[in-house]
Order: sequence, then structure tokens, then C-alpha cells
Amino acid sequence: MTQTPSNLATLGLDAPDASALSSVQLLDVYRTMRTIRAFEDRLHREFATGDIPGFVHLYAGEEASAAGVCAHLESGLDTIASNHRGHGHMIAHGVDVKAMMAEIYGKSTGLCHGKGGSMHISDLSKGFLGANGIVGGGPPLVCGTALAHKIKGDGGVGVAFFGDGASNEGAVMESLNLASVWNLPAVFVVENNGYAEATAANWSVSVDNVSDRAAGFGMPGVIVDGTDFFAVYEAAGEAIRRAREGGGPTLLEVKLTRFYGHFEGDQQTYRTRAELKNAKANMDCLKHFRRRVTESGLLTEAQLAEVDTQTAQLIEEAVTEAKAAPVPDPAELLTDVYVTY
Amino acid sequence: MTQTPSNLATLGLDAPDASALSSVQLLDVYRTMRTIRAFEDRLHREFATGDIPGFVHLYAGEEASAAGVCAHLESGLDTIASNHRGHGHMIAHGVDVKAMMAEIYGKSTGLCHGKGGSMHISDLSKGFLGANGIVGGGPPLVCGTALAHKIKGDGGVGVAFFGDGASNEGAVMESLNLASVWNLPAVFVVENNGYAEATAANWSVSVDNVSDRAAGFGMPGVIVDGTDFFAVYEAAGEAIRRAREGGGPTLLEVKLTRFYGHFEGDQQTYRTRAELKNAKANMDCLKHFRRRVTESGLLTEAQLAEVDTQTAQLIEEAVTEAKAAPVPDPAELLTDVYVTY
Amino acid sequence: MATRKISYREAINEALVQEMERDSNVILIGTDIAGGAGGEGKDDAWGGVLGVTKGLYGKFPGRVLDTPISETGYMGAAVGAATQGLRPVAELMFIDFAGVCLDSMLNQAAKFRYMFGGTAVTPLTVRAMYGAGLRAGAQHSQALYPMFTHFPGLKVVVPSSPYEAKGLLAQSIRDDDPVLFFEHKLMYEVTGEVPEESYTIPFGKAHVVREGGDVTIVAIGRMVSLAELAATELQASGISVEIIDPRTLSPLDLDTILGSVNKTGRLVVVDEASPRCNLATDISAQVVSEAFGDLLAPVKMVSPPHVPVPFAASLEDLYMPSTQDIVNAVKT
Amino acid sequence: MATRKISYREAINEALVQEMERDSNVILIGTDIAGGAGGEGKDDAWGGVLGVTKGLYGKFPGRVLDTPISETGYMGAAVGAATQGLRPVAELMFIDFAGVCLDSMLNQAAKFRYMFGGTAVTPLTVRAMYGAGLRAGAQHSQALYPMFTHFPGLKVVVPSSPYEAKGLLAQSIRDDDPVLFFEHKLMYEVTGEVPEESYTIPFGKAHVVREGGDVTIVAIGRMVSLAELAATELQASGISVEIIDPRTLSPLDLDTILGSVNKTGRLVVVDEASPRCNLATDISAQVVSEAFGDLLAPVKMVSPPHVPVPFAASLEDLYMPSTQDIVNAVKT
Ligand SMILES: Cc1ncc(C[n+]2csc(CCOP(=O)(O)OP(=O)(O)O)c2C)c(N)n1
Ligand SMILES: Cc1ncc(C[n+]2csc(CCOP(=O)(O)OP(=O)(O)O)c2C)c(N)n1
Ligand SMILES: [Mg+2]
Ligand SMILES: [Mg+2]
Repeated sequence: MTQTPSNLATLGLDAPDASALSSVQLLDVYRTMRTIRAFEDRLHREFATGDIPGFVHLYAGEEASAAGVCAHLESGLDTIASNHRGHGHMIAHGVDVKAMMAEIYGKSTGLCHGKGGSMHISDLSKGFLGANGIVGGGPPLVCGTALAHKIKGDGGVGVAFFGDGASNEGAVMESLNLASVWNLPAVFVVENNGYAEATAANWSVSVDNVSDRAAGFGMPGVIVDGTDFFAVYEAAGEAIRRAREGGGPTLLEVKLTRFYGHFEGDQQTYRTRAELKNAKANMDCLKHFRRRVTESGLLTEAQLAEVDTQTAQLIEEAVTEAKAAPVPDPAELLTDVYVTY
Repeated sequence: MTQTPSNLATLGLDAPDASALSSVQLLDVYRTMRTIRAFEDRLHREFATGDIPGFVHLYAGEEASAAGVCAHLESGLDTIASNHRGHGHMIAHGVDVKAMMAEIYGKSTGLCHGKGGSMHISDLSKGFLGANGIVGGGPPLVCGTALAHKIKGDGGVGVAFFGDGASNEGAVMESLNLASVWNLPAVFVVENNGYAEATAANWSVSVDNVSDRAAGFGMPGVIVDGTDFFAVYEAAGEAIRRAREGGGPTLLEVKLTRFYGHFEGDQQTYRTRAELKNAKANMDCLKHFRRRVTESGLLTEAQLAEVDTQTAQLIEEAVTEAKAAPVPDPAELLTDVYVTY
Repeated sequence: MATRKISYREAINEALVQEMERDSNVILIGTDIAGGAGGEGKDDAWGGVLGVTKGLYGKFPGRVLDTPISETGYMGAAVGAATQGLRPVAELMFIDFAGVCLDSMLNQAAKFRYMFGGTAVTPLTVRAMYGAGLRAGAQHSQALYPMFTHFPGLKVVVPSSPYEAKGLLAQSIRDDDPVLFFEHKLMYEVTGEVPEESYTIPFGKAHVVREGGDVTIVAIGRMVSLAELAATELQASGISVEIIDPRTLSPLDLDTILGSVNKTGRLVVVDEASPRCNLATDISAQVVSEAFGDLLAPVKMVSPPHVPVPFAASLEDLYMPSTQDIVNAVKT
Repeated sequence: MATRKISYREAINEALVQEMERDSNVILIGTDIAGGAGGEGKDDAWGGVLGVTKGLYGKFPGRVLDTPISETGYMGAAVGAATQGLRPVAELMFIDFAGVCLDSMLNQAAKFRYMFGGTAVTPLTVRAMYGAGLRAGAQHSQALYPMFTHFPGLKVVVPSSPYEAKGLLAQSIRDDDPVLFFEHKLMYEVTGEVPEESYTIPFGKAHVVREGGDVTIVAIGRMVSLAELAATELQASGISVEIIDPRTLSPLDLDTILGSVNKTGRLVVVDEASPRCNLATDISAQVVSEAFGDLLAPVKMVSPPHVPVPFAASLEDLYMPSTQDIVNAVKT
């Protein structure tokens, strides 16, 4: 899986100062974001062919959030709970892209042997607790993984990714209070893409910013521009360092936009064409990153283009192999319900 | 039931200016608070004899909150959802004291025919949705009654009473957001008596005041001294008027103390003797009220003493009648599960 | 004269329209049952995640309420509103989400009338999608109606066709008790004859879908259509099947089932819910304790295995009870 | 040689102590399981609402965690911690409160292993009080274990004595799957012989409490003691009763029950849970479909009526299954 983006933390990215990132590191960041984009763009096309079963929620447009946060996490030590829109979080955390694709196709070679699907992809070996089909399901789980980090004293941090809509779930708000009361090494990343299904955050969230609620739970609330990898990288680095050092939880609000519908099939009539057009034209974190690193001369167009090619090839292989892979053995219907029964 | 405190709103108390209260009105306020105190003190003694079944949570010490809030509510129009510590809310809202006592004894003459008990006393004819054995159960219900007031345009307001401990339930926090998003005529009264069972609010609530959370839900958060009826009366009056006029919900935090244990039988070892002694000596809303109205010459000791006598007699009758009342007919076991089945 | 054919989805939408026209106290509450709140684009952009409530937002201004994603809050609100004379129809998008808001049904709506000594009336209808087959995975494919049937104070309705859906939903809304109304997510496209005028189907009255003399098959919701296919197949091999659709699980029309078993002497119960403590066991046990003497053979239960619902289509198809499973249960 | 007698409460407390001493990964989470957090008075002021966890806070610093009243948060946290190698024992004070935190059990803990293709291990134990008789009213007196038995992925344990409580709790904590452990609130004062040393009782192995030849009584939890009284009474009138305590409802030891019915030909199931879709119907139906030929008489089910639990002592006593109800079920 050499072309799979390696988990960025293994590159030792724990300095919140983005300007300290080397070109090697930046190239890896780019590979991560590009891989997510290519993965999602391809799924969008494949879903239209009817080959992909179930509900699929794409992360395209939100890449800088996953990349900027996961850059500070160590695979196998830190823990992550994701939501229904989890492909990007997994890829940024170094989960096997081909095994993810196979899972989405419901094949035996998938990370969950095809028994989970897009909404339940997980890789516990890497501390990735899985996508979650229950909105607000992740934050309570992260209170538990963070508690485990604290009790074991392993220096790990628990990170929960959830959306603006999820921020109105009692599960999320109870978790913020609990994490604060227990002073847990946790970071709550609310990816505010402006919508929960067809409902706008400016209607469903009774305050200007989700992060404005942090004060009510005795923790810092931070807002960051999710179209700017570097901004996310620094803000997340700071929150994660605080958590690691015993400083307690942070509510980090990443403002971003999603390029595709809530799930595949959504016509997005609740958004205007202009809004969508503007999002893709002016809120594309990949474009922003590309411009920044080339203009500053840190990376060349040629280097980036090579990554584009490699990434495209990886996704092509992932889809081809997923389609060719066998479906789960019928016996799998009855296995792995219990450890013993 | 002439001696039962009439619902104060019938006296036309809607001006938040407490100085406008006539002596007749003040005497009725006193009767309300005294009735609650006498009711709870007597239950404390009766429980010790073993005559009273189940869990009983006493409101003694918190009277000014119920009296100050309910003074602005109209029986049969406005709606109230209470919690497990609900006796005071009921009495202040004009619920029949003798029928309450009978219910607590599990008798057929009780408000719920003995099928509810202390934790489930209700009087829907008066808009009182009942005590609730589920912490945080009330606020969502009040979002519904307030929604009904709004849709019917009847000018009614929904009031939820809950505690500091309940404020950490997702049900309560979701309700605050929902009430704000729907702009409901609702008032959320959090009675912060410093403890949830044996756990101190300064530990379980991750911020200085529960009302500090109001900002995160786009509503005013107000703190008031629950040992001062007049302060509660004015603050509640303001919040209820705002709600009535379509101004939306308020989170009103009433700081007070409870004189007895969490429930009868609780030894309160989590509190120091000094703390309890101080509470009864210096945080008694009845003493404060009595001093204020006599010193200001609004009421005489004689008038108050007469109410004390009448109240004592009412409670004496209530207990005597409750003890003498018949238990529910065995047939009641199977009735009133459904309207039709 | 044949009545017109419409889909299960349209039948439910029509029942909502007619009840809202009939009674201004009927309101709808749910996440994105309209859609578009706060957005710059269209209002009523969704009409529900699968379009069941499409168009109602415009038809009934102020009576179709979208919500934040706060099931505990809005389901509780629906209960509270119901105690005040409104007749809320709350949508719980997937019944699986009962996990985040069960209290409103379990400890509030279901118990008010009894706890309050008969003084409460809570005319609440909860609509929810249930069932496997949409490749939606373990958290979006459960049946869960056995759990609600277990709770005293609730009524449980599972329509098996567009006709049943319209009439039973109208009755659910007019009913004065809290009702859980289960819609199978695979049936929205199923069409059938449905009268245009408003009508109700009473609770507690089973429907004899097909008469027969050799064996009684009790089937629930979507399983009724599978039982009909099985019956046709069995007819070919000379086995005459009687099919009973209970329509409502609570109350349950045991008499009709007992009457049929008295005639056939054989019982097969087909239930899509997980096998432990489900309706197959509930109905089988009640029949055995009431009519042991009528039974000529062991009661058979056709249910999925005791496992979560798998995602992969190949496994999910194996998971769901099939026509063949029913045929086998009857034959063996 | 007789072992010492201790109470059901002490047996549970002892199992917790011994498991926490044995394995440092065992932690306790619950509301006021210690008590006194933040207060000026004593720590460990409560040790649980009924004193079951008394003393553990002092014995195991940092491993007994009180919580805000946030069941969704802390039950979910217990699930998350379990996936990371800890063995949390979470207390849900009353099982009725599952209404506010069911998702953690229904959609998370129960499904991880299957959804994640066998890669997850979630050794969680949830302790909860269940049952009627304490005059606690409709929201604090339910059984609800049928609902958890219905969910694939969970194990359900209901101890019927101090001995069973200690051994089954130890096994629950050592078990690698999520377990719901039900403690009957009327039994905490019940005493019985309990070995001092640590021991476990395996899941899925029923206990034949009493041997007999005429009728098989399967009883659950507190109902076992009532069945024993009934058996003694029936013995007097010459009826020999075999009593089986399943101990665990999921997994269920059906073989032992079938073996007994094969011998007696008669089955009575006594279940304190509400009657629809409960264990009485579940066990009865399974026996009938597996051993119809062995039955000489209709299966009898002894359960409360389909109503919420009433508050008044007089009504609650009528509500609960009684020894007399069991005797009558056997005799008629
Ligand atoms: C408890 C629960 N309620 C509702 C849903 C249906 N649902 C799935 S995703 C979603 C919107 C989530 O919005 P947000 O949290 O903003 O995340 P986004 O989809 O925007 O990334 C909803 C309502 C669910 N899966 N679980
Ligand atoms: C959902 C739920 N969790 C826990 C309990 C147990 N319980 C009953 S009262 C109580 C404390 C409530 O504290 P607070 O809200 O401050 O009210 P107070 O008793 O102080 O008036 C608890 C934990 C419950 N009844 N319901
Ligand atoms: Mg969103
Ligand atoms: Mg309190």
C-alpha cells in the first residue's frame, strides 16, 4: 500500500507551527487531501451507476479538516470516533484505502468483511473506532477512549468528529460536560458545513457558532477556517497538545462546506446554484493549499501533478479490486456477533 | 378547600414589581410558602414512622422559588412540568393539598387514585403535567406544551422546573435549543440547590452557573436569590412576560438550598453540619419573607400567625383524611392504561 | 369498479393530508419532514428523507415543523403537545433512533394515563421507518416493534399494504392513545388499490388476507406479501393456506388467530424482527396457552437469525425471511 | 461444611472488590456510586443509591468514577472505554433509565463486533436495578430484560440469589462481550450461602434449583424464590415440581429446559416482566417449536398484567406474580 498516504503523525508533525512543515511533509499532506478528494469524486460517479449499495455520505470539500487534525494524531495510540461522513477521517488517519473501498462495495476484502459498509467502516488496530450511523454517537465513545488514555497514562488523545447538526444532540452536549468534569484528554471537532441534511445550521443552532457553547462547558471554543489546511493544522495542534498535556478538552469548530449532497442522490435544492458554485470556486481547500505551496515555492506543480497521478491510480486500483473481490461467505451471516456465546 | 392557597395568578399578579403587591396578596404568598413548608415538614415526620411508601423528595427550603414563579401563572391556562421534587410546585400552583397528601399515601382519594405517588402527582385540569421520576423529563414536555400555546395562540406559557443535576441531561440541553429555535413561550427554571443526590453542582456542572449556558442557546440566562421571594417574583415575572409576549424562552437559575436530604432516609453526610446549620439559619426564605413584610409593616405577626395556625390545621386534616381514606379498589389495577383498547 | 392504485408512500401522504384537513389540531414534527429551513434554496426541499411528507409544508402553513437533530427534545415535545389537545404526528426517521429518545415513549407517553389516574389523554402518533433490505446497515435496518409491543400504554401498528397504511394511519391519528406506526422502508414503492375518500381501519381487528384450511400463517407488515407468494406456491402442491395480518400488534386480535388455528390445526408465524422475545414467540406462546388442544403440529416461527443486520447485499438477503423460508416452515 | 451467609448486596459488592483486585482494568462508572464529589462533607457518602458499591471508592483510588447526571454520556463512555482494553462496570441506577441512554447499548456496544467484522471486543458490564415491589412507581419498577434479550450482541444476566449474584457478576466482568446484569431491588437484603473465595458461574448453563417429575417451572430472577415456595406447597398436595433458573436469558440454556419438559411433560414459565414479548412467551414458544410432542398440557405463563406498575402498595402487590399465582397455574 505504498501509495496510501502514511499517517502524517508518523512524520513527527506535532509542532502546531505550520511554517515548520517540510516539503516532504507538505507533499504528504497534499497526498492525503488529494486521495480523499479522488476517493469521494470517484464514489460519486460509481454511485450513479447503481453499483454501490446503501447510504453514502461524501466528504469532498472538507479535506483540510481531517488532514489538519489527523496530522497530529498517532496511529495506534490516539483514538478517533467519526460520524456518517467518515471517509476523509479514515484516509487522513492512514486507514487502508483499498480495504475501505472494498467495504463500501460490501466485499469480503473490506475492513469489516462487508458487514459494516460506508457508515460503519472502522480500523480499531489504528485506534479508529469507526464511522457511526447514529448522529452524536461518537462523542460519548470518545469520552470513554479519552478516559482510557487518562487511566492508562498512555499519553493518547481521543478525537471526535461530528457535524453542526449533531451539535444539537444531547449526546454531544452531555459529552462536552462530562469531558470537562472528568478533565479528559479529548478534542471535539465540529465540522460545520452549514447543513444537516437539508436544514441550515443558521436555523438549527440557536447561537452564531457551535463553539460559542464551549464556554458553558468550561472549555475553550475555537473557530477555524476549514478551507485553509494550515489554519486547521495549527488550531488542532494546539488543542491536541493541551489535551495531551492534561489541560483538558477543547471544542474546535471547523467552518467548511460540502461539495456534494447530504448523501448521494440528494439534489440539494435547499442550496442555491450560486452558493454551490461559489463553494467550489472559492472554498476549495485543495486549490487553496496548492496555490499556497506553489506560490511560496515549497512545492512545484510537477511534484503535485505526480501525486495526482499516483492518487488517481490508487483509486482506480481500489475500485477495480473492490469490484472484482468476492462477496462475503454466506457463513459470515452468523459469525462475529459475540466473542463467545 | 378554602384554606388551600388559591393560585396566586387569580389575584392578578402579573406586574413584576413586587412592591406593588398588596397585603392581601402578600398574605396569600405567605400562605403558599407556609403550606409547602408545613406539608414537607409533616411528611418528613410521617415518613420516619414508616407509614409512607416509596421515594419522597422534600422541597422544604425552596418555597420562594415555586411561589415566586407560580405567582405569575394562570391555573388552567399556563402549563407546568415538574420534577421528582414537585410538592412545592403543585401547592404553589393551587393543586388540592389534601388530594396530594392522599396520593402520597397511595389512597383512592389521591389525585391519581394512588396509582402515581409522590413522584407522579399531577393535575392536568390545572395545567400541571405532573412530577416526573425521570430527571430531565420535564423540559422536553414543556417544549410541547409551549408549542401548543403558540399554535393555539392562547397566550399561555410553559414552565419547566428542574434541578442543577438535571441541567447536565441531554434532554434539558436539547430542550433549551429547541425552545430557542422554535421561539417558544417557555421558561426554564433551574432550581440550583447545590446538590444532585450526593453530588455537588460545583463538581457536576462544568461552569460557574447553570445559567451561563443560556448564551449558547441564544436566550437570556438570569440568576436570582432563591431565598428571597421578592427577587424570584420579579425575575420570574419578567421572564414569563417575555415569553407571553412572544419574546422567546429564558433560563432562570434560582439559587437555593434544600433543608432535608435528597430523599427521606438520606443522611446527607456529603454536607457538613455547619453548612446545614447555616442554611437553616440564614437561607430560610420563609424567615426572610416574614421579616421583610413585618418590618415594612405590610403584614402583622398576628396575621402571619393566623395563617400558620390555619395551615397547620389544613395539613393535620390532610394527613388524618389521607390515613383514613380507602386504598384503591383492586379493579383499579387494570383500568386507565388506555383510553380504548 | 376498481379504485385507483397508489403507492404505500402516497397512501401515507394522503392520510396525513386528509387528517390535517379534517382536524386543525393535527400537526407534524420531524427532522427534514419539510427541509430547507434556514437555507437560501427551496423550502420543503425534502419532504422527509424518502419524500413521504412531500408537499405538506406548503399545504399546511405553520403545522409542519422541522426540528434540530434533537430527538429527545422533539419527541418529548410531541408528547407534551399531545397532552394539550394537539394531535402531533412525530416522525422518527428510522425506528433505530429510538435509542436516543426512548424515554418519551417508554416512561412518558405510555404511562401518563395510568400514573395520573386516568386524567391524561395523549393522542400521539409516532411514524417511523423499519426493516431490512435497503443495504442501510445494522443501525438503520431494525424492526424493533416487539420492544414497543412489550410496553403497556402504547399501541403498535404495522401496515402491510398501501390500503392498510392509509386506513391505519388515519385511525392512529384519531386514536386517543399514543401509537407507534411502523412503515417498512422497502414498501414505499409498492402500489395497491386505495380509496380516495378518507377511511379508517379499526385497531385490534386482524385481516384475513387469504382463506385456507390446512395451515394458518400469521405474518406482520412486509412479511404478509411474502406469505402470499408462499401460499400460491403451496397451493400448487395442494396445501391450502390461511393468511392472517394482525395489522395491530398492540392491541392484538388473538381471537381471529385462534379461530383460524381451530380450523387448520397448524400455525406458522412470520416476523421480520430479531427472534428473541419477538412477535413470533409472543403469538405462538399465546396460541399454545389458549388453544393447545387445537394444534396438530408444532408451531413454526420464521424470523431472522439472532444477529445484527449485515450491510452486504448478499448477506442481508440471507438475513431476511424469504418466501422459501415460509414454504419450508409449512412443509417440514 | 457450610460457607458463610451474606446478603445479595454484599455478594455483589464482594464480586466487584475481587474483580477489581484481580484485574486493574476493571473500573466502575455511575451516578453517586461513590457520592460526595465536590461537597464539603464526606467522600464515598453514598456508595450507590442503595449502598451496593459502598467502600469501593476508598479501596480503589481513581477507579470508581462518579458522573454528572448524563447517562447518554457516561454509558457511551463506558462503551468507548471497553473498546480500549478497560473492563468498565457501569451502573444504570434503575433499568427504567435505559429510556435516556439506550443507544449506547442498542446501536453501539451490541453491534460493534458484527459491524466491524469481528475486530471489536467490548467487555462492558452494565449493572442495573430492576423489578417491582419497592413502591417506586411506574418509572422505577420495570423489568425490561426482555428488550435487551431481543437485541443481538448483548448478553443478559438475572441472578436469583446471593450465590448466583456473586458468581454471575464475576463472569460478566470477565466476559468479553457486553453484558446487562439485572439486580432485583427487593433482593438486596436477601441472604444466602456464598463462598468467600472468588468464583464464576458460566453463562448459558441453567441451574436446576429443585428436581421433580410432574411439572417444570422455569422462573427468572426473584421469581425463583416464589417458585420454590410454590413447589413446597404443591409437594404437600403430591405434585412434584422441577424448578429451572436459566440464570442467563441471552444466551439461554434451552437444552436443560427441554430435557426437563421431556421428563415432566408440563411447563410453567414465571416472568416478572410485562407479558407481551417477554421471556415467558419466548421460552414457551421455543419449547413448543422444539418439543411439541413432549407436552402433555398447555404451557402456562405467569406474568403481571399488561399495565404499568402501580404505586399503591395494595395494587402493586396484586400486580406482581405471587406464589399463589404459580400454584394456581400448576394446578389448573
Ligand atoms: C440519531 C440520529 N438522528 C438522525 C439521523 C439522520 N441523519 C443522518 S446524517 C444527518 C445530518 C447530520 O448533519 P451534521 O451533523 O451537520 O453532519 P453532516 O452530514 O453535515 O456532515 C441526519 C439528520 C441519524 N443518522 N441519527
Ligand atoms: C434519568 C434519571 N437519572 C437519574 C435519576 C436518579 N435521580 C433522581 S433525582 C436525582 C438528582 C437530581 O438532582 P437535581 O436535578 O439537582 O434535583 P434535586 O434533587 O437537587 O432537586 C437523580 C440522580 C433519575 N430519576 N432519572
Ligand atoms: Mg453539517
Ligand atoms: Mg439539585
